[in-house]
Amino acid sequence: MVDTAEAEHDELSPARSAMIYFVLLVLTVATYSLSRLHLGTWTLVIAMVIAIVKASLVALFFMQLWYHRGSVRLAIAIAVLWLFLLMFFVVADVKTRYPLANPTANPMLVGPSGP
Amino acid sequence: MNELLRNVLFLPEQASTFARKVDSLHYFVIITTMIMSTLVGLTALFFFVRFRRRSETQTTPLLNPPWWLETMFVVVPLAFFLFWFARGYTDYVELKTPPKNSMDVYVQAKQWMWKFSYPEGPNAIGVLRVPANRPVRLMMTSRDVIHSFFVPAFRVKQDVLPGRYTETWFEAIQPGRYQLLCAEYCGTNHSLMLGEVIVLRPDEFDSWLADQRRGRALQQDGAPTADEDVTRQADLVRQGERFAVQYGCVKCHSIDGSPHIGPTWLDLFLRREELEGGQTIIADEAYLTESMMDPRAKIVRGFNPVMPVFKGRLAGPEAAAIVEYIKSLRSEPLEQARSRRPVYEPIRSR
Amino acid sequence: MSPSALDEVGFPEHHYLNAGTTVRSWLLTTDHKRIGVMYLVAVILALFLGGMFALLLRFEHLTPGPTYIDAVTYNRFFTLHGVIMVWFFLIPAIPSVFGNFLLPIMIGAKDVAFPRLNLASVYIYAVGAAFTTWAMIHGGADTGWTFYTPYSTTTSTVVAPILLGIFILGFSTIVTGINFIVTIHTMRGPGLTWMRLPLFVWAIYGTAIIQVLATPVLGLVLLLVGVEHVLGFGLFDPARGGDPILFQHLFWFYSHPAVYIMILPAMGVISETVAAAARKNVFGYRAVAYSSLGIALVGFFTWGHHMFVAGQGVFDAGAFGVLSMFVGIFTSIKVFTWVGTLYRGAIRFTTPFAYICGFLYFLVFGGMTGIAVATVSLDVHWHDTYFVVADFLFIMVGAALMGFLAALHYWFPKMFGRMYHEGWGLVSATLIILGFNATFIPQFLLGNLGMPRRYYDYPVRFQSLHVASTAGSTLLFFGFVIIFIYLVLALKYGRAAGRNPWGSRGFEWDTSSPPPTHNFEQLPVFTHGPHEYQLAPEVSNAA
Amino acid sequence: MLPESHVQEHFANMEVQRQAARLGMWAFLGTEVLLFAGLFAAYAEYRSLFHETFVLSSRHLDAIMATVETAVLITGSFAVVMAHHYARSSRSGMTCLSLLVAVGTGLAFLALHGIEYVHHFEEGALPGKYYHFPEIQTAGASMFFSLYFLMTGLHSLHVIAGAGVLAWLAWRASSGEFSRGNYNAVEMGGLYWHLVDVIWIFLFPLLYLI
Repeated sequence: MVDTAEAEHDELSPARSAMIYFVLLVLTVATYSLSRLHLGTWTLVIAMVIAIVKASLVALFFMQLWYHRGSVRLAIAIAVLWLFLLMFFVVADVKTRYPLANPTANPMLVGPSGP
Repeated sequence: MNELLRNVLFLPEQASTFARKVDSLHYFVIITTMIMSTLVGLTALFFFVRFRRRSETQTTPLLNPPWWLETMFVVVPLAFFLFWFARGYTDYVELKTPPKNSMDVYVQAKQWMWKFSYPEGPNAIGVLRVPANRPVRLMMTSRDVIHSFFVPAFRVKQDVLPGRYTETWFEAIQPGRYQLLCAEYCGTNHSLMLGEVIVLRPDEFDSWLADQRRGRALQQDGAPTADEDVTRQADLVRQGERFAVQYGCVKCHSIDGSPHIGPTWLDLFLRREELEGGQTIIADEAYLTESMMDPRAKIVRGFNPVMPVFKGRLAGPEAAAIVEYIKSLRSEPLEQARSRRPVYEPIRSR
Repeated sequence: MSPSALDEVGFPEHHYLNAGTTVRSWLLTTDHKRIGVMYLVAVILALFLGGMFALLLRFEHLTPGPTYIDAVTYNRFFTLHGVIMVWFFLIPAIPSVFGNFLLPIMIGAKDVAFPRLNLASVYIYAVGAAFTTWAMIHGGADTGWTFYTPYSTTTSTVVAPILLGIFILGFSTIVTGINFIVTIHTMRGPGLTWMRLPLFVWAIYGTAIIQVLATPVLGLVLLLVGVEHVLGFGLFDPARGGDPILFQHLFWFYSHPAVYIMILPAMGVISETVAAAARKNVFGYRAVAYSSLGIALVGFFTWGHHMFVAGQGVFDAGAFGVLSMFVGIFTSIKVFTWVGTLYRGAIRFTTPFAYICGFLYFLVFGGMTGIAVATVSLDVHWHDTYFVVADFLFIMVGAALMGFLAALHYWFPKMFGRMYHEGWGLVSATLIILGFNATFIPQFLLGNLGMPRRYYDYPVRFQSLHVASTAGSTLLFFGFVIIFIYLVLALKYGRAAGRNPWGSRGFEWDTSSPPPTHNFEQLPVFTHGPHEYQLAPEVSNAA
Repeated sequence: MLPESHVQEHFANMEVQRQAARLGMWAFLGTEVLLFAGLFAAYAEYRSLFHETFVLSSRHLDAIMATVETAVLITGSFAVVMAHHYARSSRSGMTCLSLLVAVGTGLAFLALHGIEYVHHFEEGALPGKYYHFPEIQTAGASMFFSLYFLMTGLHSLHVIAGAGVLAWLAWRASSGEFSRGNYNAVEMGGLYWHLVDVIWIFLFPLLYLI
């Protein structure tokens, strides 16, 4: 009882995957070269934007999320949301904590492991 | 009313401004919850009696709550919860921001003892003397693991983190002696890490502090209580030196950097020592105390395990005094001296 | 009771229990019902082992000084009590036993989505249990089940094997969670829409979401502590700039949702048993179903209320305080709905109903003190004292264990085809409820007095309350022993229960008890929701 | 992952079985994301605390080699996509070949990464108490390398696991097991490999390009 052949268009065609592969390579080189400019705080923002674009390209097309609706997308969306939830509260805690309660306030911590 | 509720709920006496505020919110929360729970319990009991099963084939109507009852189920409890949160959070923020004019005290927690030192005055182990009706700010740090400064009578608790400072404050309102406990699990004798906060009248406290600074407290107090060993920082180092001679440490450990049977004590504190097993450790307080109590635990490379065990012979404060003495042995300039090879030539004086 | 007499009362000749009697047929089974029974045996063993450690702790507290064990042994006992009870009993208790057994039957499926993976979860549980028992025999860790650094990374006791045991057990939880999510999503019977799912299935779905999303972070944290303890990577080492509060963030990110893994299935059980005992539809099905999801998702935002005094920032304390209040409303919706279900019902007082009353009392009491402890300023006094111990034990032993016992009694006829002895059931229920109150009310008062947790020795003024609490705990212990005895006896001597002893309209009662290997003679078609008692009795889901 | 080529008895039909397998795999990928969430949270905290040390230590790492590693992993992902395409069109020979290419890229990544580790071992840039790298002595330096080794180490373990799964799939593809009616296993193995690639896509800029 082999089910009917799935219509061609709703799956990733080799041509489109090759094109996405090329875009990913270009983005990799781009993120490397941009980082050499040492733009200060902007390096993190640019690097993250490019990484998110690359990751969503891989997730949507290579991992076929583009062609599957519903619960599958929800599962990974919640997992990623929880990642940011955890990071947000941890960094918020470190930033708003009593300043001397941070590891940097350790009097003996001059070098990586003491004076 | 306050006393009645305090006794009913087994709460300790309210000995600080914060305690009174917290307890009033506590009473409000407990009373509301008790009323609501009994109401829910009684309705359930009433439903059970009123609607018990009369026949096996009895069918019951399909009932679903109207939308307003549904929102009541959500909104009424939420309103209470959010009000409690608002009231509680304002008290909490107040607890976290000490008033400007508060008196500072440095607290150092160490595995199973508390040490208090006033900025330019004495320091004491296990007993904290504070004036009444004056805010006292505690700057707390720990030497090894997480402890927690907890005085039930003040309703104040604050974890003490190793290697960094946490702060809290309280304002005692009536003189007396209140127990201090460690509330964060910190090892074998976590339950013996007790202390005492003695609240004196302001004038009494000022005269005590003045005496302390003139160092006459020892005679005046007569025999200090067992765990109250009131010594000054300078005294501690001199005491450490006396204990080092008394227990014969200097027979094997030189204090001028010259090589001897044991590693030299000059610049020993926080020096990177390479052990027999190949790992390297930092000679911090924990290592020094451990080496006194159990010398064979970590032996520095190149030295023989000949050191006697001092566990049981050295009391806690004596060991602490010796560690303070070692910390005071610093050569100028501060450079990383690594222990050299041991040299065996007897000291003529023996 | 001759076997023939049993048969005409409706005891099926061949069912999942006698479908294969060799040991191999049990060890290599992929039948979700047998896996549920195997988990039941393991979970009850863990309950008695953990309970034994609890009793040893309680007897130590009869006198302030050393009573019969020394400090290090006491510290090891409360660590093992915590580890065994949390990971080996409470977390697998209802999802792995009743979730495994009933989920496929309730949604009209032959088995869970990945039956072999389900069997693998049993063996992963066994390997994890073996590691932890090995560590227990070798003295076990003395760090408490929370493993706070830097104590857990610097203590000389055996920490790594226990961490490895729990790490492995985490996979068993993840696999069970994934199995349930996929089963509910893809294998519901014909006509069974989401809004016709039994409320127990909703609760198991919420629990599975938490199991899948929370357990990996625990796995990582235990890995980090193990690596730190063995190799010294310095991630939590204060001298090197490590932050102990980071460990607490990661640990409680798992451990607070883990509390909901323990209580949510019990709420599902109570929704089912209340409807069956009152013979009435649940008062507001939609609200209870969505609040299960609400607890599962909002439960992840509130972990910081365990760290109000740990040195956490004021902003975080406020954020977590507010969010903790929002998670409370889902429980209050459920409580009001259960009480509402009794309205105009036809209630019969049976042992499951006794446990429902116990559950409601403990959940309301524990939930309210839980909200009180989440009020930021009150927590400063209560944190790490016996008040918090009493509060989470009210929810764990009170509500979750009452839910487990209600489930055990309510579905015992369905699982084993026999009825337990009703009289003894009520006796043990009252004994447990009284014993529980006698044990934990004194601990609330101890907490108010300021008695800290994990104290081997305690100031003399607390002694009278400790003695009262120990007396209560012996009462509790006897209650569990009585239950164990009459249930095991009922396995052999109980009268045949027949297809539907409670007259309940839950879907699982449409198949025979004990059910056949493939759950149904023919697959049911679902025409109405569960617990529709307004329909005439003969209308059922017969295909 | 699901060895049979035909529909398991408790599933209604092949589509339900594939949907079930896909949802189960994505839930598992969710757990992998959350497994790394703890490390990303630790990274975020320590980066905000010891910012200048992180910048110094990151500059010390070899970013060019990391870029090559990223390209290698993306090539591996592309190979797996082609393998999935061939499996769906029942060309098991090409499926096996592209799976082997993917395994090759995984091994190449591990080799390059091994070279980096050896370099760090030599110069002493090691985590925690093993840290004795003379050049960077500012506060938190050992913390950067603790995180570096933990994150890349855990990721490398996942690369090894992924390569193992793909090799096993390649071995089964060589015996012509996968066809239009049964290519679930290739899809699941591919999903896992793509996730390993996505995690590296985030690790690469965070560790090497600060």
